Amino acid sequence: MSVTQIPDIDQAFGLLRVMHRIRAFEQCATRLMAQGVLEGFLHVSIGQEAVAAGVCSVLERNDLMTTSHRGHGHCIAKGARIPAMMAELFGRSGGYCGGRSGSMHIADAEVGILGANAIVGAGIPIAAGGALASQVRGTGQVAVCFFGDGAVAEGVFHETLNISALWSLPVVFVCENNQYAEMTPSQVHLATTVVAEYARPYGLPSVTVDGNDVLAVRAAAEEAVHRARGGLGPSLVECLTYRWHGHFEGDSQRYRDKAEVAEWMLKDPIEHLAAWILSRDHRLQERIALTRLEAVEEVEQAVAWASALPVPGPEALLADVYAEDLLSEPELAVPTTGTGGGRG
Amino acid sequence: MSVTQIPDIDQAFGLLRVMHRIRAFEQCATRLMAQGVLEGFLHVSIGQEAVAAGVCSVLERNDLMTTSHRGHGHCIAKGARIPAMMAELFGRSGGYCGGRSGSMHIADAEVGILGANAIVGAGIPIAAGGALASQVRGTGQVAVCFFGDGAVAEGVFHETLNISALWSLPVVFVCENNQYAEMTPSQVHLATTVVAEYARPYGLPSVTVDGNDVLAVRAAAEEAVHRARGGLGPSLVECLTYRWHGHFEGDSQRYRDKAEVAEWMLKDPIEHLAAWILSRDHRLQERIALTRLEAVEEVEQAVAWASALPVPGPEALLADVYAEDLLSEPELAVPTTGTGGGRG
Amino acid sequence: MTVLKYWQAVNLALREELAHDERVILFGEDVAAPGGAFGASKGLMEEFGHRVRDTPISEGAITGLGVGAAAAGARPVVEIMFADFLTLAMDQVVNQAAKIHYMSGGAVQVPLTVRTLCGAHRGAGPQHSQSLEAWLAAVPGLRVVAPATAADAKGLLKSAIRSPDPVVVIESLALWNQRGEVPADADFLIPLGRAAVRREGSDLTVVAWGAAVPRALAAAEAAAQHGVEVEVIDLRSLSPLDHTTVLASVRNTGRLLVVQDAVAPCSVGSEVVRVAVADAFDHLRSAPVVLCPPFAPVPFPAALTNRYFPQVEDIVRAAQQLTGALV
Amino acid sequence: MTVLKYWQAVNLALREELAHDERVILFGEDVAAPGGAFGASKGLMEEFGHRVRDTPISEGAITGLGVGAAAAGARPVVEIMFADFLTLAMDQVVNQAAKIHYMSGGAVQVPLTVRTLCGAHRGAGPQHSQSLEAWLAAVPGLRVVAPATAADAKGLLKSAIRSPDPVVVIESLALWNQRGEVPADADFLIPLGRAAVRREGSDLTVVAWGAAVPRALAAAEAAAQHGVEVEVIDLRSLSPLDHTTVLASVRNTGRLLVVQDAVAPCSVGSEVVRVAVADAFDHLRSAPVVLCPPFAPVPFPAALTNRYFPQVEDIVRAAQQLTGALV
Ligand SMILES: Cc1ncc(C[n+]2csc(CCOP(=O)(O)OP(=O)(O)O)c2C)c(N)n1
Ligand SMILES: Cc1ncc(C[n+]2csc(CCOP(=O)(O)OP(=O)(O)O)c2C)c(N)n1
Ligand SMILES: [Mg+2]
Ligand SMILES: [Mg+2]
Repeated sequence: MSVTQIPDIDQAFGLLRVMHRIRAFEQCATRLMAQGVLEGFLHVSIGQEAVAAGVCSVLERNDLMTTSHRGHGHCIAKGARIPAMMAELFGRSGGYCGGRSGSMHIADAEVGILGANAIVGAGIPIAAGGALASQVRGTGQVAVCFFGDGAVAEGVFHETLNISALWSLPVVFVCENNQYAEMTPSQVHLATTVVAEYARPYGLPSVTVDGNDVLAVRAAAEEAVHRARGGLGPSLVECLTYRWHGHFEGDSQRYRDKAEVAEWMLKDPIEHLAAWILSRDHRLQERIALTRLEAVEEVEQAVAWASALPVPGPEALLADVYAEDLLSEPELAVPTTGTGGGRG
Repeated sequence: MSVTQIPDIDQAFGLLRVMHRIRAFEQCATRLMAQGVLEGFLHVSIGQEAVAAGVCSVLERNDLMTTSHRGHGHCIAKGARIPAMMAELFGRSGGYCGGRSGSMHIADAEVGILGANAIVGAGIPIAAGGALASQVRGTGQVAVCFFGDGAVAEGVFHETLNISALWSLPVVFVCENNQYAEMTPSQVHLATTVVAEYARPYGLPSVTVDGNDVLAVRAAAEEAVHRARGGLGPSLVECLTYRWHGHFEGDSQRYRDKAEVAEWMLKDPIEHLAAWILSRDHRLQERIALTRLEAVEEVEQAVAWASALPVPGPEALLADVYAEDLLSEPELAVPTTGTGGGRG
Repeated sequence: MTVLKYWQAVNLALREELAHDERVILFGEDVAAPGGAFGASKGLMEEFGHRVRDTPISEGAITGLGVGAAAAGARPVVEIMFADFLTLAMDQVVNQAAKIHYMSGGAVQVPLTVRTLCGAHRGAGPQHSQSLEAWLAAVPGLRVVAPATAADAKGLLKSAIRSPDPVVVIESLALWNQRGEVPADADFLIPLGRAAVRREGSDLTVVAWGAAVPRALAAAEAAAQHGVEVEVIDLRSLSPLDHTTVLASVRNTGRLLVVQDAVAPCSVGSEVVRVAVADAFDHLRSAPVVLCPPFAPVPFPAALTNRYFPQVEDIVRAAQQLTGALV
Repeated sequence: MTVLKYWQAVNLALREELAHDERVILFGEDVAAPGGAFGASKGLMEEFGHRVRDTPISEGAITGLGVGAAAAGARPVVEIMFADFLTLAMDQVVNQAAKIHYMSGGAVQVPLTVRTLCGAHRGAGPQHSQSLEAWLAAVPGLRVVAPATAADAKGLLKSAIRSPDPVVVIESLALWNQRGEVPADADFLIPLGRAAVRREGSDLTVVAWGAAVPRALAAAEAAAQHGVEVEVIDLRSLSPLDHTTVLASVRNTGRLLVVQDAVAPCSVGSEVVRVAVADAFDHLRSAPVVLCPPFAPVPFPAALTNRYFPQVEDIVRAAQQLTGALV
């Protein structure tokens, strides 16, 4: 039933470009965080880019997606605008949420991103709900949710697998198993560390792939998305990978060996794809380098743009709390004082 | 590793007696409910008595137990006092909660009953917590939780399997699969209706037995309890059974065929055990009949006692809300008015 | 106008909205084939097929699917049988449904309706009878309504379903079989955020909602026998609270009594008092009072619930005390 | 007395109680090997072995195991990293922990301690910064405390662990590194249910708790420059509320200002106002006010959180307005 084909060189460059854009975005953000330019919590997926790039490469623009606190990559791969993302990290008014929500809350309805999420596991039923809307309305959309190994221990993951299987929802569960949840290794938080196993009782097709091999990810995702779009129901794709950085920027990482990190850095998904491309045509070295440079350039421009945006004013505090304004009666609003705190 | 032996006749009569006590209690309660003597919601396990009797027959008095909204049988089998249970159903002051909580909330610390529960699935982690206390304190207690097929869809069930497996807790998960959750058959609410399957990803030993065969239940429970007590960790026992009555007393039961009910009534667990006893010694017919009569008699006495107890007065409203009284400062109490409602 | 029972009005609203907008879908435990644990969705699966579904017992995922379906363009109505079970769905209600519009800078709307029951009054015991409405009314991004009549059960539910924002509709099992006149109009809506003055009076403002409203009205009639004229305000919406209506009344009567089935601390009653003293302090002739159950779980037998929840006599007595009619 | 940071005082309390009573156990996400996401349980696993455990990310089960372990004779302390995640554990907190003693007629005690963080103030965004304390303070059967100093962080936590009732301890990440004198005494306890008068004053009562307390104190000092003498009450316990201390102060000053990081509706501030007007109405010289954030989610950047949460200047201004110092 597989529809997978080996991609051509242009497709491979498409994947490479996405991975470079993610890497450039996150490397830049970590630098800005270290410099004290950015504030808040920042969780990056450096080293895990193949999952985002591989899965999203087989999605349509209007397909739906949710992700976690570590979601920059998925958002970029799904088509979010890097400048608006960067502005959100900067806390500026051109950001996706007007600079009010930060790194863990990128949403872009135009490209089907229902939202990243700071609550572990919460995006899982939301994606299934997107799939339900698609099924009932017959839009043909597939919904994908990205989540970590840690989210597998949240009850709502299992609840959602059950309902999705019962209703044959067009949803693909993509577990980005980077083998840690915060500072806790997966053997400590999962009775079985092979996440694909958890889908079996529900009769869901599930597979574990090398999450640093973008072509392997893409192939598995293609099959799962094809199945979902064809009305054959949900599946689970587990992508085994590793995060190079700490859980958040600033994490002292005492919980793991430097050697372990170094070993995984040798399995760089970007290098891996570059090598694949070169093995097809060794003259493409320059185009590979250019791809990276373009990505870095794009991110730098985004930074320049974002950092010049205005900081949101106090009027931003109450914007978008509701879609509909019922406040025809003035007392319904909690007035804010001139400078700040509201006065209930 | 099994320690199971075929029980002798006295043991069989012990099981028979427990099942008859449960049946008599619940038949009496349903009669009283139909007569309008009892109020509130009543969920009976008539037809499922073998699960309670079989499992609890291999437990020690200080072993721990939690159960669900359908827990009379488990409580009786674990050693709860029938008069205090009946008084609770009557809403009288001699009841386990002084008549304030009703049928779904029997707890008896003296025999390890941490509580029945009106929230589907909530007793599952509570039992595991009991097992944790036992493990840490080295008391040797095993914890058992009884729950229905419906609870399998609650996330906390899966969360608890995971933690219990990781920590090798001395807990036994007993699913009383009566094939319905309220008015919804298990095919509609579980992607896989074989509950034992859900334990597999966690590496838990799990088995499905005929839940109407008390000896089969007992054998499976004995093995699981032995394993838990020996430090070998949790297991799951699924007991396939059927409830003869509606979900609650008053349920119109339009969601199932009368024929289906009739078919299962032929598999009466009490008749099944009686037949087993008679096959060993056909002269025991009278002792079997007597066992039933004694149970009926015991329940009738409990009703006589309970119905003569006083209705709790308004002072009962605030009793036992806290174990410790901090109300040295009078304003800390919300005073009640003379006749009723409090006045905050 | 037709005379319907409260639950039939709910059923009618659901049927009309399913017919009116094909994006409307309905799911929850026992809502489809069984037609609802208490009958509210009777006949809807037969009429609307796969848009009405039975779910597993998974309150977190049910609500999460509702959030996602709403975000993706459907108009889901999910049922959480008792408000006590919302404890299993609070992440999706509070962290997700209520915040997605804000967190997406207005790009993603969540037109989700959550139907539930508060304060059962049917001997359901401590875990099935809590009045948890204040939790929800405290969350920015949510709307919360609590219909007290059959007409409102229809009109508020329909407004909830049509609202672009997430709305929790708190129905009352205690009122389930109460009859009332219900407009047959398929576009009959009760606006969110507006209280109703159910009875006019100049001596005392009584504020209530849900199942406490009929008791407040009965007490008002009884108080009138003693010469005390009580104005009864049915809040209908708990978030936003209709400050205008409450304040106008309190300014007029100078006295406030809130009657509620929830315990006192941090309740909607506390909030009504806060609002009243903040903006009508100078009009108050006596201290506002919240009449409510003692700070304890809800007991199950009627003999005790009648002493736990404020009864008509309790309200009459409080009204007399507040107005000095007995002093 | 030693000078400790707030989090070190938490750490000390945990260590002392683990040493003091071998029934005490500690578990939660990242609490053991990593020593806590923010260091509160540093070194404890090394010292107390399997009594300190890392859990999976399963807030419902973590709390449920805590309930069961407590009911079975242990003294569990569970950590729910941020109060926002309590949304996943509310069934176990509210329907189980809070009600089991009642529902067992007093036979089963639940000496469970839940540690959590409210209102992060660290740019953690809308889903990690909510002040949800009012939900918990509204539940009979629970105790709720919110330490505002290092000494209280130790003393209240120790009292919580020794309490036979379930207690939620709401710590503050905003105060995490604040230093304070902490009694070294291993039996130093702060009683549950007692507020502290942090500063005496006769013109105005300011009630605060948790991270708002230092701001209230700073504002009181500033107001004194303008000739306004503010009495600052740190509630410490949110349930039960110390009515005695609050009322005594309000009766004396005649004016009440509550300063909180929670939004207004149905908040602890609403409740303090309800209590004050119910029992000190005749002493009130002006309308009680709750100073609080606008009714909106918590934004992440400091530029906005500083305008969202009431700041020292806001409190000073409100104090001046209330006392008429500027009028
Ligand atoms: C419900 C909830 N519990 C806990 C947290 C704190 N937390 C944030 S990320 C994280 C670990 C998540 O691990 P995983 O799912 O594997 O994702 P990864 O960070 O590895 O990408 C935790 C515990 C949270 N945000 N939400
Ligand atoms: C959390 C929660 N959700 C829903 C309910 C309503 N409810 C009570 S019993 C029940 C069905 C339970 O089915 P099962 O677990 O199979 O137990 P059985 O009644 O068959 O013994 C439901 C949905 C509840 N009590 N708690
Ligand atoms: Mg991970
Ligand atoms: Mg069942």
